[in-house]
Amino acid sequence: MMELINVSKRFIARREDLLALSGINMRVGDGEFVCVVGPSGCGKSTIIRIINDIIKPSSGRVVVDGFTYEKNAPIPHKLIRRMGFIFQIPNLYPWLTVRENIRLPLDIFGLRGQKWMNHADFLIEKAGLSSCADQYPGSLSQGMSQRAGVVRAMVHKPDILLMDEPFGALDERTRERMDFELLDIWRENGMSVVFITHNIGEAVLLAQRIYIMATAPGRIIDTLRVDLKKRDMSSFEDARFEEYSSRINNAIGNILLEKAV
Amino acid sequence: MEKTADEARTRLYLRDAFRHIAAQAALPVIALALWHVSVTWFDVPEWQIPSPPAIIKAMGADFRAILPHLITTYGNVLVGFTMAAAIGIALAIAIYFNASVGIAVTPFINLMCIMPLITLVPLLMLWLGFGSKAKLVAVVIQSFPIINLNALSAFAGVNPLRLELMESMKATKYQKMRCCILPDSLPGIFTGVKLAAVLALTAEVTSEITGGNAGLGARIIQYTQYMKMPQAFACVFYIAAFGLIFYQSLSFIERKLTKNY
Amino acid sequence: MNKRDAFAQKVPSLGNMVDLPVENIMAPVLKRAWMKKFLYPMILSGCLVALWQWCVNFFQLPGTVMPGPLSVVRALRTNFGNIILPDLLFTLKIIAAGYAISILTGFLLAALCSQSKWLSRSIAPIAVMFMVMPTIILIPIFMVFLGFSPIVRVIVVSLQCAPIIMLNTLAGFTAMEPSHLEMLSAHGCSKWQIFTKYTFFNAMPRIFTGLKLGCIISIIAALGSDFAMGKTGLGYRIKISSSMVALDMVFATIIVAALLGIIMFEAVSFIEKRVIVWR
Amino acid sequence: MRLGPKKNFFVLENISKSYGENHVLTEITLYVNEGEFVCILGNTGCGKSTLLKIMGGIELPDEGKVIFQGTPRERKNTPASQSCFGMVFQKDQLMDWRTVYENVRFPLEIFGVNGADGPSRVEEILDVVGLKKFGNLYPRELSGGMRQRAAIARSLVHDPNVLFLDQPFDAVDAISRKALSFELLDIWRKTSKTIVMITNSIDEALLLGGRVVVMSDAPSSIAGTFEVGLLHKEKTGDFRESQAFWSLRRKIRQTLECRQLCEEAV
Repeated sequence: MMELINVSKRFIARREDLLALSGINMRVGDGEFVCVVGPSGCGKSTIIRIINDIIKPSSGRVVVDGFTYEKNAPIPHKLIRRMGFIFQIPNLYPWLTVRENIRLPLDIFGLRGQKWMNHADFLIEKAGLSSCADQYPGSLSQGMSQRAGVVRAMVHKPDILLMDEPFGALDERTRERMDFELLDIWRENGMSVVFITHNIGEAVLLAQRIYIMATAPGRIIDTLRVDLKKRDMSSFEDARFEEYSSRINNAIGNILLEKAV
Repeated sequence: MEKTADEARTRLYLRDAFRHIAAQAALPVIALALWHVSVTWFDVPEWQIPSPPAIIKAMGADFRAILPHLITTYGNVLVGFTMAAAIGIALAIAIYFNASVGIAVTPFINLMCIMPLITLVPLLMLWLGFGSKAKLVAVVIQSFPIINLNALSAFAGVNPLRLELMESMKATKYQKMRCCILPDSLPGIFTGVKLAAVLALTAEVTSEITGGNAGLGARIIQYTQYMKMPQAFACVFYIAAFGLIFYQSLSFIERKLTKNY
Repeated sequence: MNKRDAFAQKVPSLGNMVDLPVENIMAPVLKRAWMKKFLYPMILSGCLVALWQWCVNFFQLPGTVMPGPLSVVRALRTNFGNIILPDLLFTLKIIAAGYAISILTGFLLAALCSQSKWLSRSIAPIAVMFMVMPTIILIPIFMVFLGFSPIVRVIVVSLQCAPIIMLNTLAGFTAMEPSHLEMLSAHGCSKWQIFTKYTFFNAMPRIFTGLKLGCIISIIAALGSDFAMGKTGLGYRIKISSSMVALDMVFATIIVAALLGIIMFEAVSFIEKRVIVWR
Repeated sequence: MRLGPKKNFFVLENISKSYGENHVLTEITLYVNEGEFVCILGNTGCGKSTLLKIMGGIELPDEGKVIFQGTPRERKNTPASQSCFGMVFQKDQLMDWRTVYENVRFPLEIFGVNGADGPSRVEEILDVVGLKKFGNLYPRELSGGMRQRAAIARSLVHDPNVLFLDQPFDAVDAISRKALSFELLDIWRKTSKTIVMITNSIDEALLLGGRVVVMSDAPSSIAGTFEVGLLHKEKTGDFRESQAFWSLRRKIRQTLECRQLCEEAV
């Protein structure tokens, strides 16, 4: 159970004070798939970095299963081990082979047992990366390296998965395939996922709850509960899918219009 | 069919390799031939400009006389260079771990890079005598600032995304250095190392010419005083050959270490 | 496809034979806040000089072993006009001539080599050899038939400094992004238009790296060649005063040479900041 | 509209291209009429970018001809031959050392169309793409969407007859991608240029394209051509409800994945 309690973040960019986030209140239950959707520049990437304590909030605090961390209280180490972070660019180290890249979190968290190595190999096998496990990431396609990035974030068995527009750079077809694979992984492991995206269709397909954000200052303007029956190829043509997408579009649209007028 | 394709490819590769070597060898061969022809044609006396065969004969005949000086020069440069590399990189790592060291040391090292430290050679000779101690100090002083500065700029110029991955796992400073910063900054470090190699050889030869009688530089001065030009040219050739081999081996090591970046 | 692949693409390139000791010689470390850059070093060097003066007084070191900063300043003031200044001007003339020649030959050769792969493949190894070999060792050989004339030193400085500038400029000219080239050929640009409108600006950072390196190396070569020969020049002044064990003169001249190096380098960096506005 | 759109304004006659052993394009023939908006769809790695480079004159086909207004294109492209084409690439290819204004003015310098109306032409185009206020910024100070707008402005400033776009909105986030595609639609409607666009998203192709050409995987040839009969009214409104849209989308999806599912199974 994770909660952000009126978190706000102030950046000093080019000598003027930029309020990136103001008064964010978010709640992610155990095993819940939550999406955050918003135009670029609404601070959605900052939220996920505050949860993972990469960026310190200017005010407000984050509570995860009773542990709180905020501006000057760092995140307890136990909590870090329970989080996996996936970037938009796969971010594999070119000097390590794919297998070593995937085992990197084990090395950092000091999980050295053979049990963990087998677990890593099992995940590599399941993700279909075993054919290129001993190659260097330079020769991988974008889809494969993003897949390796996902596996790397899950190798230390986290129960919170933080994903910052992971499939943003892929073309439509690979993105759909990766979305469905992510859904299968999420159903099997039952972890809670915070998924950041700017693609509204992808958010509606994946999420149980969607937070819609607006820019300047970054704030949550609406929350949407999505309950599609079956989340697969056919759900694209489900009438409710249309209704959710247009509702998000309108919410974001008239904010932009407001600003334009 | 398969065999001929391979054959064609290897033949193509060989032809290309041959062309490559021919192009590289073209100018030196022409220069030597021109030199030889002009020397014999204008029958320039031996003591003014020796012809290439005369130099090669001198290299062979006087090898035993030149050998000790060869060893002192090569030895000084290699020992001085490795000490400088060790100091430079260790200092850079120390600055990474403790920024206040950086504040104290970096401005001076930046100045030491710019200032011609070759001017200290006579002073060092005065204090440390004409032996190889002064030469070693001159070589170290001349090359360690460049290595340190380039190592520092490589550490500062690490790809921020790769660092953010380490941040997301709350890696300790040591882990960040070992897993991400050091490998990523290898190309930068080698840039400084190769430049320092050039400067180390220059410092060594200059200090040999300035004082003392050990080392190839001093031998060149003596040979020219006694008008034994073939031996002088032989020493020049030994120094040039050492410089080239030293530089190319450093580049080779760099290519090996960073082949899959 | 990162820059390295673009480097090895069909564009005439040096291949990986010549890996250039180049890149950002002046690190972002220098770009710290003004405080760190000027105030702290001032204070620290102030303390060092004070410490130096205290040691000289405390241990009563004789002038022949370690002169105090005050005696160095005194020597500097008294001898600057008549002795150090002519040497400084002489060495400055040599460095300027050598640097100018090497810039000209460097750019010329680089422009030539960037046109044809074969030319660059044959000239580049020669340039690397001259870069790596300290050309000071050629001085005794040139002196045999050129005597003590300053031409020898100018040749030595330009031979040492030209390869570095040429190789860096050439790397700048050949490190073109293939995607940018596609955009240019979509407009049907001629070779000359590509050079003036794209290659020249794209290579600017690498050219200035080469110029900065060349500046450092030309000063080292000039002062080194003073040690080897000649009757005038800062290097010769240092050598003579140290052989006469007049250490305050030695320190004075070393400080002048150091200032010369710093001023030249900062001048080139200043020009770079004015030219490369878009960084 | 000028005197009736000319048929076969831009023609590709059985173009084929291969790099060493791997054949990329095999016998592609494509007719584009004047003022038409053609979208080329294909999976990644099917050689559609190569096809566009051949149309734009950047690369030469191994066989086949590119015919523009009846005259085949010669081998060497010169400013004169290229001045009637505009191109937008996947990455925006802006020159970092030039301000946005100078970047957009670049084609005028090459095609020699400066003179008096040059600056006003650049101002007008910047206004059309909404970068009026950002004229003297450097590209590194712009967001992804704005850089792509500048690239589009640069490709339109010399008023080309045919505009080629190679997945122009891939690097932009989805929301401003929709805004940019609507803007492109406006520009197309106002200036009635011929536009050939490559994309890998079916929705974008249906939104923008009057005709959608689907390419099969490498070695690729044309797998199918679909006339998008949706009226403009439906296109600007929320066009996803109309039944024609969904059936067309399913058909295109099939040809893309070239699994010939029988009609009822879907």
